[in-house]
Amino acid sequence: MNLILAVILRLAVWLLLAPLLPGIINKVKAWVAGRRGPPVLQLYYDLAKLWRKGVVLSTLASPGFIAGPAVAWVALLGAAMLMPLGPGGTALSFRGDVLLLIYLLALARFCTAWAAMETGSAFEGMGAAREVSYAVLAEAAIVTAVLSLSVQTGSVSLVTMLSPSAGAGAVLLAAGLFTVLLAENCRVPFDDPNTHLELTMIHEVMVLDHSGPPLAAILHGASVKLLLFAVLLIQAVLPLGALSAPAAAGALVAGVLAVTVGVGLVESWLARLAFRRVPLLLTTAFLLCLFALLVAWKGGAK
Amino acid sequence: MSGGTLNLFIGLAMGLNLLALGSSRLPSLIRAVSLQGVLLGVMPLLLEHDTFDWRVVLVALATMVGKGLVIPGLLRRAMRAANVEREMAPFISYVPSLLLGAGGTIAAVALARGLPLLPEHAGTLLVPGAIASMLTGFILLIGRAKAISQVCGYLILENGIYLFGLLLIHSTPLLVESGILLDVTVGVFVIGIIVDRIQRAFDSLDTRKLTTLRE
Amino acid sequence: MPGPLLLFAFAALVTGIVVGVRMSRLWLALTVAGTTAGFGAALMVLLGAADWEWRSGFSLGDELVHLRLDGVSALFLALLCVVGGAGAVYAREYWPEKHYPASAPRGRVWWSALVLSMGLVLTVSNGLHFLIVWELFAICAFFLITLDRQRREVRAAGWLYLAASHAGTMALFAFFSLLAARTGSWDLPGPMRERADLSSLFWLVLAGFGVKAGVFPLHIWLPSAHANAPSHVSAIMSGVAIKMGIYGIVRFSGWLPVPAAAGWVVIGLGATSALLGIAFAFAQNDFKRLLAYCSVENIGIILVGLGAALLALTHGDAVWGRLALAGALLHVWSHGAFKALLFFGAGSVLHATGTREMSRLGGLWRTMPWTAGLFALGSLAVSGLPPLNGFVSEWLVYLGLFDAVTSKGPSAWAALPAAIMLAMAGAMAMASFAKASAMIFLGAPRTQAAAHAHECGMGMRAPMLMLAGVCVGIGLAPILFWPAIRRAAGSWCPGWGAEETPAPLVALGSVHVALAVLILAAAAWLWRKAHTNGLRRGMTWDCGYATPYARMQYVSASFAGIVSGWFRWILQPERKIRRPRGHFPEEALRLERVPETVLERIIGPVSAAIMRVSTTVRQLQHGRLQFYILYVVAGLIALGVLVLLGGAP
Amino acid sequence: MNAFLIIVPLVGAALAAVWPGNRTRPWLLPAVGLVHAVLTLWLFVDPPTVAPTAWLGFDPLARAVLPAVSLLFLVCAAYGVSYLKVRSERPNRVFVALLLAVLGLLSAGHQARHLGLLWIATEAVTLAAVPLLHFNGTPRAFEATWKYLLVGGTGIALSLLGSFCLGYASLHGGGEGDLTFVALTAQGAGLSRPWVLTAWVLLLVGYGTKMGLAPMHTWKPDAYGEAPGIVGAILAGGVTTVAFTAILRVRAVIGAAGEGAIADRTLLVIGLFSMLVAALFLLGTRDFKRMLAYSSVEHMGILSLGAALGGAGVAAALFHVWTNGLTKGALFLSAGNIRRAAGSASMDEVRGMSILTPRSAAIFVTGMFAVTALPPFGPFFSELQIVRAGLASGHGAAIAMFLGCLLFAFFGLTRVVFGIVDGRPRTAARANGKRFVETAGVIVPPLLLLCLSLWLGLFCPATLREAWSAAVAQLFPTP
Repeated sequence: MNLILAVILRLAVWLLLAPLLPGIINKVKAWVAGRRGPPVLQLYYDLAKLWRKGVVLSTLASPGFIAGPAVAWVALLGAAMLMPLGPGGTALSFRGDVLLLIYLLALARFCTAWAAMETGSAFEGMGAAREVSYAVLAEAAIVTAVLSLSVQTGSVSLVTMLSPSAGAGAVLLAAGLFTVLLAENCRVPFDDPNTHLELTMIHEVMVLDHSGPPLAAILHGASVKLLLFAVLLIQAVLPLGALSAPAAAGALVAGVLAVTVGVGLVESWLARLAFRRVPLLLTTAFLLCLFALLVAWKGGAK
Repeated sequence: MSGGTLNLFIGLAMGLNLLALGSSRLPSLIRAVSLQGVLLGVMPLLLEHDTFDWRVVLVALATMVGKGLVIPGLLRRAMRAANVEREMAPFISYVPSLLLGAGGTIAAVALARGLPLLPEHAGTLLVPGAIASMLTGFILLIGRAKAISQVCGYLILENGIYLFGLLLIHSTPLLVESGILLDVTVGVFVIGIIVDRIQRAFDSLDTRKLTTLRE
Repeated sequence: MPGPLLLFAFAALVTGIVVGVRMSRLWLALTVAGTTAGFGAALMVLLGAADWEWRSGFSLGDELVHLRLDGVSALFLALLCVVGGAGAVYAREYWPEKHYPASAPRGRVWWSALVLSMGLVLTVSNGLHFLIVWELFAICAFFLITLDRQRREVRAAGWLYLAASHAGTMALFAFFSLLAARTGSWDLPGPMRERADLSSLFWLVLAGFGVKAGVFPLHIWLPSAHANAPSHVSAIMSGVAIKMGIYGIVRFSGWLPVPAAAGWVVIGLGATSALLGIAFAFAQNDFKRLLAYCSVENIGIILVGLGAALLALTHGDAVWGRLALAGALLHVWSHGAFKALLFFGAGSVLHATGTREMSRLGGLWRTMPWTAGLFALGSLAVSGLPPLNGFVSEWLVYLGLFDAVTSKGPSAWAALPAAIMLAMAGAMAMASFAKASAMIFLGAPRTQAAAHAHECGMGMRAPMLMLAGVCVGIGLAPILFWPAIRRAAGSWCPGWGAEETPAPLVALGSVHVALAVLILAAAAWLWRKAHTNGLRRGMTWDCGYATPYARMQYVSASFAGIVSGWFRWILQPERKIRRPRGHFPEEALRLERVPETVLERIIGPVSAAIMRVSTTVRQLQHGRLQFYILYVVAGLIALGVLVLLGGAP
Repeated sequence: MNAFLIIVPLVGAALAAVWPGNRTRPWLLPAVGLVHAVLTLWLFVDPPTVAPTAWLGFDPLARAVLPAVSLLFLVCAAYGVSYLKVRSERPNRVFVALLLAVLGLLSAGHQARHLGLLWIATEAVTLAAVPLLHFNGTPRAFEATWKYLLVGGTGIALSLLGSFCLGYASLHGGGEGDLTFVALTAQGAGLSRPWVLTAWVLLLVGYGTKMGLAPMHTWKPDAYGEAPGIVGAILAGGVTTVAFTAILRVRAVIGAAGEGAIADRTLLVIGLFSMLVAALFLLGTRDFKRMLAYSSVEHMGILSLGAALGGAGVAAALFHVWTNGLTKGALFLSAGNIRRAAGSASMDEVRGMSILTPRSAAIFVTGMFAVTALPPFGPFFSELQIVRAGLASGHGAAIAMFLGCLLFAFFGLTRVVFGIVDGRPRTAARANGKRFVETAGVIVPPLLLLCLSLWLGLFCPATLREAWSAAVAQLFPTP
């Protein structure tokens, strides 16, 4: 019974809070650029609008074109359900749930790519190709990060893995995970969410042909994913388990905000990388996580 | 009679080997072979006997007739049929053949020291003679292009083995006999093949033409 | 009492072989009945019946027939029966009498023979008889692969398979003979872990069975054979036949002691196969080749699990080994199911369009929705995505590896890179199958053939549905399959049978169920919502590009371009590019071909060198008699010298 | 009693020589073959006691091998009838007579317990086979015969010389030159060592030439390539066998003289060398009858390797004599059919025989698999026994090489066989194939041989194994 309650509660939190982050990021960027910029709640308005709009479907597209975003959205929320929220703990946790989380993200990716290929457009094919290709390196980095955490804590379930800090390797891990966050959520320097040159896009170009509720699902899913990574990063780095509940909660929120602002700052200061440089950056992220892992190994040894 | 005469005959046979190696004309080659056959035929009679052994005589006769007359005769016929007179462009030409034969013989004799002999054979040249003839035979078989010369080589090889067989003539005569008789038949077969078929099928006795079967 | 069932299965299959030529309907009935019976027997053993063993007084080749069905063999037998039966049904429509009057009857006979011989491989426990049925199995597979003998490339592929498999068999000759020479009998009594002197034989096992399993450097035969065989044959080859190699390795690594290095080597081979196999798969343009290479990857995953288990065994019987082994064994089933499903799907595409080139297909979902859906399901499963079976087994392997890492023992150094490589392989598998299913079924048809495809009939759909059911079943209720896995693990290593159901498996199962429900619900909801909001059909917007054109779509080579760039060192793609020239270019061209690197860059040159030697040696048979006699003399002298040397001591 | 094994065929030969009818004459072959087979079986079932001094005798070694030859001959004779019907344009008087003579001389050779007698019989067989080789009467056939004769003749000469040397060894060792193997073995260490070794080398090369061990094998491809299939079968299954038993008998004497180790080493080396050479040739050859010859060279190598592996190895080798002889027979006969139908033996001209001569092609393919040690045919079991014997006696490296050669031979054989069986036949060949009908007479015998090979593999009767071990006991007397 209270499991259901817990799930519903968390669902509410994720559903409602996630769309804040892009708004914050845009605000930060505007502020840096000295503009007023769109309101923080812009994404909520967009989602509401899209949700009421009709759908234009490519003649080539199959039902999968609409099912894809739905599945991706479910997968992302499922992943979110597995992610503990600081003192709040998690709805359900079991050994190896972290792997489920990683593969749910992969599922979401598969569905987005699938939906993108539905339209038979060269642009979207290009985007899908980039998405799945870069995922190879990103996934290696994430798994390495997770490995370092489980070496650190000797556990394979998120709750216990994330309560203490990553110890000596925290900085390395933070850097690595932040880079992965940028890549996975298609932020600068990997991708430019609001460019107008399709050739240079990854994620945005995949959703070119979506409209109405499916697009809403995609956008919301993206924001959930961003929040997910931010939460993961913070919990991996900060020793929330050691703090008292309110302090931990505060730290979590503050951390997430910090990360979001950080993303915003990066977006306003860095330019998008040339595509052939992207793998290099991702490999760096992977190596950072690997070093974190080695540090954790040595640290745990004593 | 004594080992001395025997050795003399063996020496003659060895001389004939050199002649066979050196001669470029087929008739002289054949003549050498037939002469050697006759010599070999006489030899069993020269070995000292305590008793008269009719089998030895039989061997001697068979040899003289077979190697001295029959096969050379057939060879001559074949030669005329194919009207070839000379050995053209041998694989190993004459002077090298001679040197090979001589050198090989010396080497072989040296090697043969490793093989101990019974006292009664110690004096004879049987083993060196045998080895020399076999070498000659092989050189002719390997070095000559005309089928007839190869047959001659084969016969000289057989002669060598025959010489060796004389070591055993008393202990195992039957083996020797059968050996000889079979050689004769082999010879006859070979001649038969050459005379009738190859001559007819290829209208030549040049084995260079017999190389259609190959990888 | 599995005995009677097995007897019935045997009888049914033998009768099938006899009547197969003429009576196709009866044959089908017999095959299905036989496989069902075999499945029943396997199930009984797996669900707790005692091992079935039968020592007869009946002797073959001067050895008494001795059959045994224990956990390990039952596990593989169950898979064999499922795919064997499904394939038989599928073949009836896929390889019908009226299109293939000559080869269809042959195909039926060889099919029964193949299933029978594989079943015997799994049950005989006498070295001599094992070799016999192993070779029979290889030959049956050969004749099935070359069913369509009139096509040259089919014959070439078949010969390559035959040659490779025979090379493997030579290793097995040596292995079983050594075993017999050391134990003094051909009989395989069962575990002989205490005989330390046998441990070195493991390398022969690995080599001999590795060829059949298609472990990376030894996989040379696999792609062309799987690609050129009729699809139902590819299905059983890839789903079951290569598992026979795995069976051999599992079986004898369980019965014989293994050298300390075994675990390291196996896990290394596995990780390499997984990563490189999928790299090759991603780069393929021929979808059956893609599936074939993906089999190399999955064999790799299985071997990683097995290698971890061996490591655990040699490092103080660690607990995590059991998870890894369970994962490996479960993956044997998972891969069998979804790979057969995928090959069936591929077959129905091939059947409908007549091409294996993904760049000539596209948009098939419209004409063949069933195949599209089932292929998509298979793609999700093979990419190891929740909530399907592929994920469950890979998850178990991962757990084993993670625990190995956290244990920080020496074996962690093997588990760590393996886990990371597995992760990359997983991501690339996802990429490959996103590509495959998208290229084949989505977008606009790229050729006429694709435009005029047709859906396969019930005869081909039913087996696919059945296998899809298996995939979903393992995915949603892994707990049901646990006892079987535990039983198999128990007969692999006696101590490991008692393993209680890992609690996470229950949780995972329930999460999967929830996930499945939610996915369906959400999809339906969004679908309805879209319709209620009003749904218009229009041309793909594509940033307002006015005249889209099917040839403009991304093709498989371009899709895989980025990753195959990273793996250029091993893929060595051959490109032929003619760039467009001038302001109004007439024509441009870009051909890309991914060679069989190991075959063409390593085996090829070596065999060429051997052939050169052979040619030189064959010069010696030039027909000149004089030289022939010279050879005799040479032989005489050589032997004389040998004897003189021999005389010295 | 055992003399009849020799007399009956020779009488049959004489009869054939005077038999009037060209059409009825071939029936002498199965008739005599049947009688011979029955006699052999009888002797096999209750072996006579052989007097130690006897020059001829159905001793354990003969008992272990001769039945195989007799069986092979019987089946080939049955094939011969229909074959000679197909070839009715050629007079078969000489052919039939000499085929029977060969049988008689083979029986003599297998039973010979006297060095000289053995030599005589072996070489008589060699000579008797000559007209069989050029039965086709083509120039190629005569060329082949000529080479067979001169290379074989050199072998004859060398083995005679070897026999002399062995005789002299006994003479020099103080024996009175009794050349029965029993006496020589009894003299044992008394034999003079240098002469014994010389004799061994000469006899190995001499009889090895007859067996067709490399590098003395050069006559084989030509002879087998040009001779009719039936002759090939009997040469490969019978004549080589007699040479092999000769080597075994001599090997026993050498062993008694205490030089067994050296003898084994030479056998091992020449065996592996033959296998290697055969494998290299098989990889490249394009003529499927020559291919059979090289495969035969390979199997002679296997025999000699087995003979080098001590008791167990010799037993396995005797087993292999049976399995190889019968399986090769099937191959030669079916290859003969294919050759007839295709009008050529070269891969470059022959294709699609599975369409022209489906049955022969099926037999040919099966036989090829059988001879490359595909279970459950006989050769698989015998070769596996050799492998096991080798590993048990610690010849790991040799066995590794053995397996490697088998593998390459397999590549070569499959390449050629599938090359001629698959694909579409040439139009010229089609016309030719029409003329050749696959009657039961030309299909059943090779099929029968295959079945025999299968039977030997799966249900090898205990009496046979007992016979082989008895032969081993004779060759390696353990005091």
